[in-house]
Amino acid sequence: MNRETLLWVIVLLIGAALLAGRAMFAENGMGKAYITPVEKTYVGLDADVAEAAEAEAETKTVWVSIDELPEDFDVDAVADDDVVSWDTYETKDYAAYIAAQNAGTNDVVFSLSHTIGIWIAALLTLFVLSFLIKDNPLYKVAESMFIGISAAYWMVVGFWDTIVPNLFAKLAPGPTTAWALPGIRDEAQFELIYIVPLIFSILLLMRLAPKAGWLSRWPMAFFIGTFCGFRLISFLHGDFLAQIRNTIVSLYAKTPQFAADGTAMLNEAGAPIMDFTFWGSVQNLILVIGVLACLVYFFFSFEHKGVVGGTARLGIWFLMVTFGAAFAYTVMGRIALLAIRIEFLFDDWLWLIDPTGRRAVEAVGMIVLAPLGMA
Amino acid sequence: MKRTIPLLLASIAGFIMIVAYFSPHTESWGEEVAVWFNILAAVAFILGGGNLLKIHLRKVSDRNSGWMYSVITVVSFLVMLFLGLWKFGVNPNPQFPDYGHWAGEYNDSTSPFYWLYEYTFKPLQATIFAMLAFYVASAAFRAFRAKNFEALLLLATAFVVLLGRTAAGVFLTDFIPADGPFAALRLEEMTQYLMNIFNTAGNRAIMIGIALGTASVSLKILLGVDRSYIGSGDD
Amino acid sequence: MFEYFRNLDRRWIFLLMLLSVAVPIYVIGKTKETFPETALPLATNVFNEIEALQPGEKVLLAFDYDPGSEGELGPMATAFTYHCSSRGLKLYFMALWPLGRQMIDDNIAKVIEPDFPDMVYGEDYVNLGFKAGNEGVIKVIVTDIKQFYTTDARGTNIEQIPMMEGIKSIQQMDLMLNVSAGYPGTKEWVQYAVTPYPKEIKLVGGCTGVQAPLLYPYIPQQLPGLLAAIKGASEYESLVIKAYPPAEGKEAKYMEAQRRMGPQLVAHVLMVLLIVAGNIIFFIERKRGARA
Amino acid sequence: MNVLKRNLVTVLAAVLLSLTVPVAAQDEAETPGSADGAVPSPPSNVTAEDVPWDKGDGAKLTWDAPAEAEGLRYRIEKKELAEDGGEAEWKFVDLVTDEQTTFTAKELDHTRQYLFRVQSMAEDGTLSQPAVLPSAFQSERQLFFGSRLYLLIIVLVFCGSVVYWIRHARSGKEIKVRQIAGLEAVDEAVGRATEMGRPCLFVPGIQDINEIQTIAGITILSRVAKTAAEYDAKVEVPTARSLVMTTARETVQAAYLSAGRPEAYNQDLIYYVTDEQFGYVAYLQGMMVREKPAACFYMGAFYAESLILAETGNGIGAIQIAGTAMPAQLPFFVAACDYTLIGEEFFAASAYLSGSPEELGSLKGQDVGKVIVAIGLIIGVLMFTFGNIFGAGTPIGAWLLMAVNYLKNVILT
Repeated sequence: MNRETLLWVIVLLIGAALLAGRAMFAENGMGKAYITPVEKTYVGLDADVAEAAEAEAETKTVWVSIDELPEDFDVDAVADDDVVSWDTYETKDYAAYIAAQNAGTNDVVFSLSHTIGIWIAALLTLFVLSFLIKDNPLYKVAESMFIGISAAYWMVVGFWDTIVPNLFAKLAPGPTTAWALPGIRDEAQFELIYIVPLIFSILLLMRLAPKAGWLSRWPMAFFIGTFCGFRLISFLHGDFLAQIRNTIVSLYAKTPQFAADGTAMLNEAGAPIMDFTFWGSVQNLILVIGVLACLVYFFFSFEHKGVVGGTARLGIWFLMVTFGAAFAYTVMGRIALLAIRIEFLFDDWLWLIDPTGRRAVEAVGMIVLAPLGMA
Repeated sequence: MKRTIPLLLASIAGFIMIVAYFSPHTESWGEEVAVWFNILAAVAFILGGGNLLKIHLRKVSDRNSGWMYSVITVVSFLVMLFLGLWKFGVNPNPQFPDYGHWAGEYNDSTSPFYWLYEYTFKPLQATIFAMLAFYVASAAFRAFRAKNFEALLLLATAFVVLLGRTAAGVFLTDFIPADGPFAALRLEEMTQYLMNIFNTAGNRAIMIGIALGTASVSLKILLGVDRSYIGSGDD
Repeated sequence: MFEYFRNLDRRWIFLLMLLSVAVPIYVIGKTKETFPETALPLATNVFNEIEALQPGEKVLLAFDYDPGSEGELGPMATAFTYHCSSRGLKLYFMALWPLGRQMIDDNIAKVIEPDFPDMVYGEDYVNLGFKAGNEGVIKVIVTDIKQFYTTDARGTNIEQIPMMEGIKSIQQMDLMLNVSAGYPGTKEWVQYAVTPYPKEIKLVGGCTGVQAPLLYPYIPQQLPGLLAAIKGASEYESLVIKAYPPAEGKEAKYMEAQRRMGPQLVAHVLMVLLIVAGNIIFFIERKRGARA
Repeated sequence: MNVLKRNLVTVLAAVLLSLTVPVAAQDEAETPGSADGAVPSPPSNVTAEDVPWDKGDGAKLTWDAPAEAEGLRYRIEKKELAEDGGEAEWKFVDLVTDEQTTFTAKELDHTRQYLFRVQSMAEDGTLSQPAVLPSAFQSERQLFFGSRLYLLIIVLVFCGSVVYWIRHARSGKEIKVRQIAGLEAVDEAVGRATEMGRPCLFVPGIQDINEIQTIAGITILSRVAKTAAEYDAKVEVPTARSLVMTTARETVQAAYLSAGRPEAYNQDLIYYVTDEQFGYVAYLQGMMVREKPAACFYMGAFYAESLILAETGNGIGAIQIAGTAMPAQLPFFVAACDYTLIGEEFFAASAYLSGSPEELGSLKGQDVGKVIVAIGLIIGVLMFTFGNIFGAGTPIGAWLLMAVNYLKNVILT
């Protein structure tokens, strides 16, 4: 074990000891989660009983939450098939837990799974931040896990949000709605055209076949072609024309005149009185010169020499000002992101601070540990 | 054959899209094809995911350095995939409880899939994003140096805008009357002018250039001038 | 010494950044003390517009944002609600964003229900809820509110709500407050409500940092006051808290923006100092290079 | 608490309301005149005609103003006729405030029939009796978008000039283009990586292949890979999309083939990581610190991750060349990379790198596009300026302002 590794191990051990100390000896502890378990029960009723307003006469099962039925409703009288229950929960704050305890109720209970969750989230946050010091095994753990989980997450999203509703439900509406999408069972219809993406998908998967891999180029070529055509036209229509249109401004700028009370001054015809504004004109002039100079910079046909070179140089200056301003403008938002992470660590996990009073039952924490626990 | 058909397919499809844009009857074809593309992209997960598994499993079987991390990736990938695709532990849809868990939401808040999302995916995502705060700081220290006139402009504008967005900057130029002729020199006003005039001008030119560049690249592909995306001729 | 700074390990910069964010969060969270805030004219104008109203006058609060921008806009929405309630105004809430309705309910639950228990729903405040249609809704309700709002968010017929009696259009409101995260938002309110009815409708608002530059052109004629991002909210908050100190133990929830300004300010100053330091190093280096 | 009772009340209230509201609305509209003011006279002679060359969603309404029209506004409502001929309710469309007596209604369905009616509105909001369109109106969908005629011309001019210059180049005439700083560095960077025995990293952005920036990035990859094949350097391409991986493999394989070294191609160097933006970045920054690539190329569509990549690359001392058309990310690349291809330069890069006359010809075509912009811009600005100087009161000023209006709102929309 070399010196550096030793140092790391010591730092980690100290950190863990401090955490354990805080978790055990601080009055309220830290990083605990509380929930209120909720049982949901739904009862299947014939439509005409449940909703008088429903015009359809045929008996259709409508599921109603037991909370919405009258108190004297006899659940036992309903066939077992028509009563479905499951458990869910609401998250609660520590203050609510203490309040419930003081009131002698069991409404709010400690949740092990959510507590573990907060701890894991906090540790992963620290693992990632540790990369800023040096690449290390903890970061590698977080990174490997992130890759696996996120790749699977987006596949699951792609399956349930794209393939099922946009492919399965179009080509096999019956089975799909009977299986996973009852919400659209009345309107789902077979759409033959979706055979095209199906065929393309099969061609794409031909990559996996050793001899027919070249077939996968067909769908790729089709989509690259369509998007090229589509983007060609939409960029020329959208960005290109819009930017030119917005830059056609008057170098002799006028603004409406306002009276002392802030209302617009009108002439006899009822139109607002416009007057020349020097600064407005200068602004417009700079804007137009800037756009033209930057365009010259982008010119490919001429070397940047002579007049062209001078103008192109002006263009670069404009671009540099643009970039400097945009960089600084974005900084504030980036800092907020870090602040939110640190608030999570201090507030949700370490219970060091309690700005919003979520644990507003007098607490004496071990304040000194804070910076060290972060290491 | 292996190159000609794809090239033709791309050209024909592309030019049809251009023509379609000009008729009210066919205008929406672009959106339709976008739906198809999303399907293809979702199906392509099989290729990407398969490749991911292959690479990491090979690292494990070869006992490459760091193979333990590949085990973590593979396990977390497979667990998350199974939980999500199976809708494991998902509560039924309140409107259709008789359909069982299959009609529920895959990210239902009681499911383990949600738990993993909430307590691993989200904090990791947010923390990587938050690392930007550190990198803007180191970039500010390192890159904003007045090496030449261009760099000076970059630096000076960044400086003015940064100051103009804090109370300190406002305080620095507070002596300039807000309604006097030199009001524009107040830092918060300067920030506004920099953003409204220079930033707008620069961005407009960039956008015009981008539109022309996009159109030109697209056209080259449709004309078959640029065919590097299609791969080699004779495999 | 110079050599050390010239080749400064960037991890020191990382540490400075961490401290400049973490320390303010910790200190502010612990002491509940925030940085002193001086309100700039735009925020003061917002405050004064509300102050100018007499108790019992009507104010429309349009909350056009969603949880995505809660961090930036939530504090100002809370401060608006608190200020108007403290002032004894009649509050009409509405939203053009689908999730805005939720934001309204959150603010009612956070401010009015615990701290103003005397206010009665339907008499002192009402949640008209969300209506789809973006600027189309604005165009209509400036002349005829009942065409869109036949019930409030709770499903009560609008005819049965005492404070809606005699309200034909939003021109009858004495002031409009808008919290805006994008489209539709303050810009649309200015274009479709204030511009056609400059005398009847008075609008002030708050918006995200990204949006603020787009709204400056409307100041001050069509938009006398504007709270830009968390900075504006923090200035306004300080004014409100000073004029209407909350009850003992309840200050914390009305100082959210001021708390969030702490790390922002320190980190910003750090960035400025870093740029300065980088250039000092660069100039010394160049001088030495020239000499050698 | 008796929840059912409360719900029933709500349901009943809603049902009752749905019955009463349209009636009430109609009542209100047809019994004009509130207590506060004289009732204005209604407009007359309402007509509707189809808007030509549109997608069938517009109707142009005209009406005659009443005798005393001063200060009047007009409130327009529409009613969609049900397929079975039943009556629907009147819906508010818009309020015409500028004393015009025409209005173009939009967002109609060309398969349905509509009625329109117009009411005068006094300054205090008092409404007149409505004037109703005598017969139902149905809009027509035409074959061509008239409003896109100028767009068609612009597209033809642009594409024509690109095609012209490509043909010009094919005929063997020399094409001259200026140098772009970042591009000479590409060979140099690959060369340096070879010398140091370290890999090159190529990041094609985080968007899928339906984004032109990704395609442009892939074409640059093809040149980088060819250079690398010649130098015998290793190029590693992690991707955030499965389809980008597929396409990049085809491209790189072809590049190795054309460099004459097909056997050196290793498809495992082009691999998929994850679709998640920050998962991909987490992988990249870790990988960069561990493998220390000597040259990093960021070519494609980037978002917030741009600075994470560029700062990490800087930390390991790599040569970094970035190219993107994301205006918001350009500042970060410019600040932290050695060379940045800004917007259009990025799209032009593959033409430069290939050096083929055809591709260089297309750049000339792009320049023609910029000349058109500059001319249009200067003419427009001058007309607008002089129009304002002369003022709308003079005939020439009015004509200039009208021309600017036409240029902005008809040609350039």
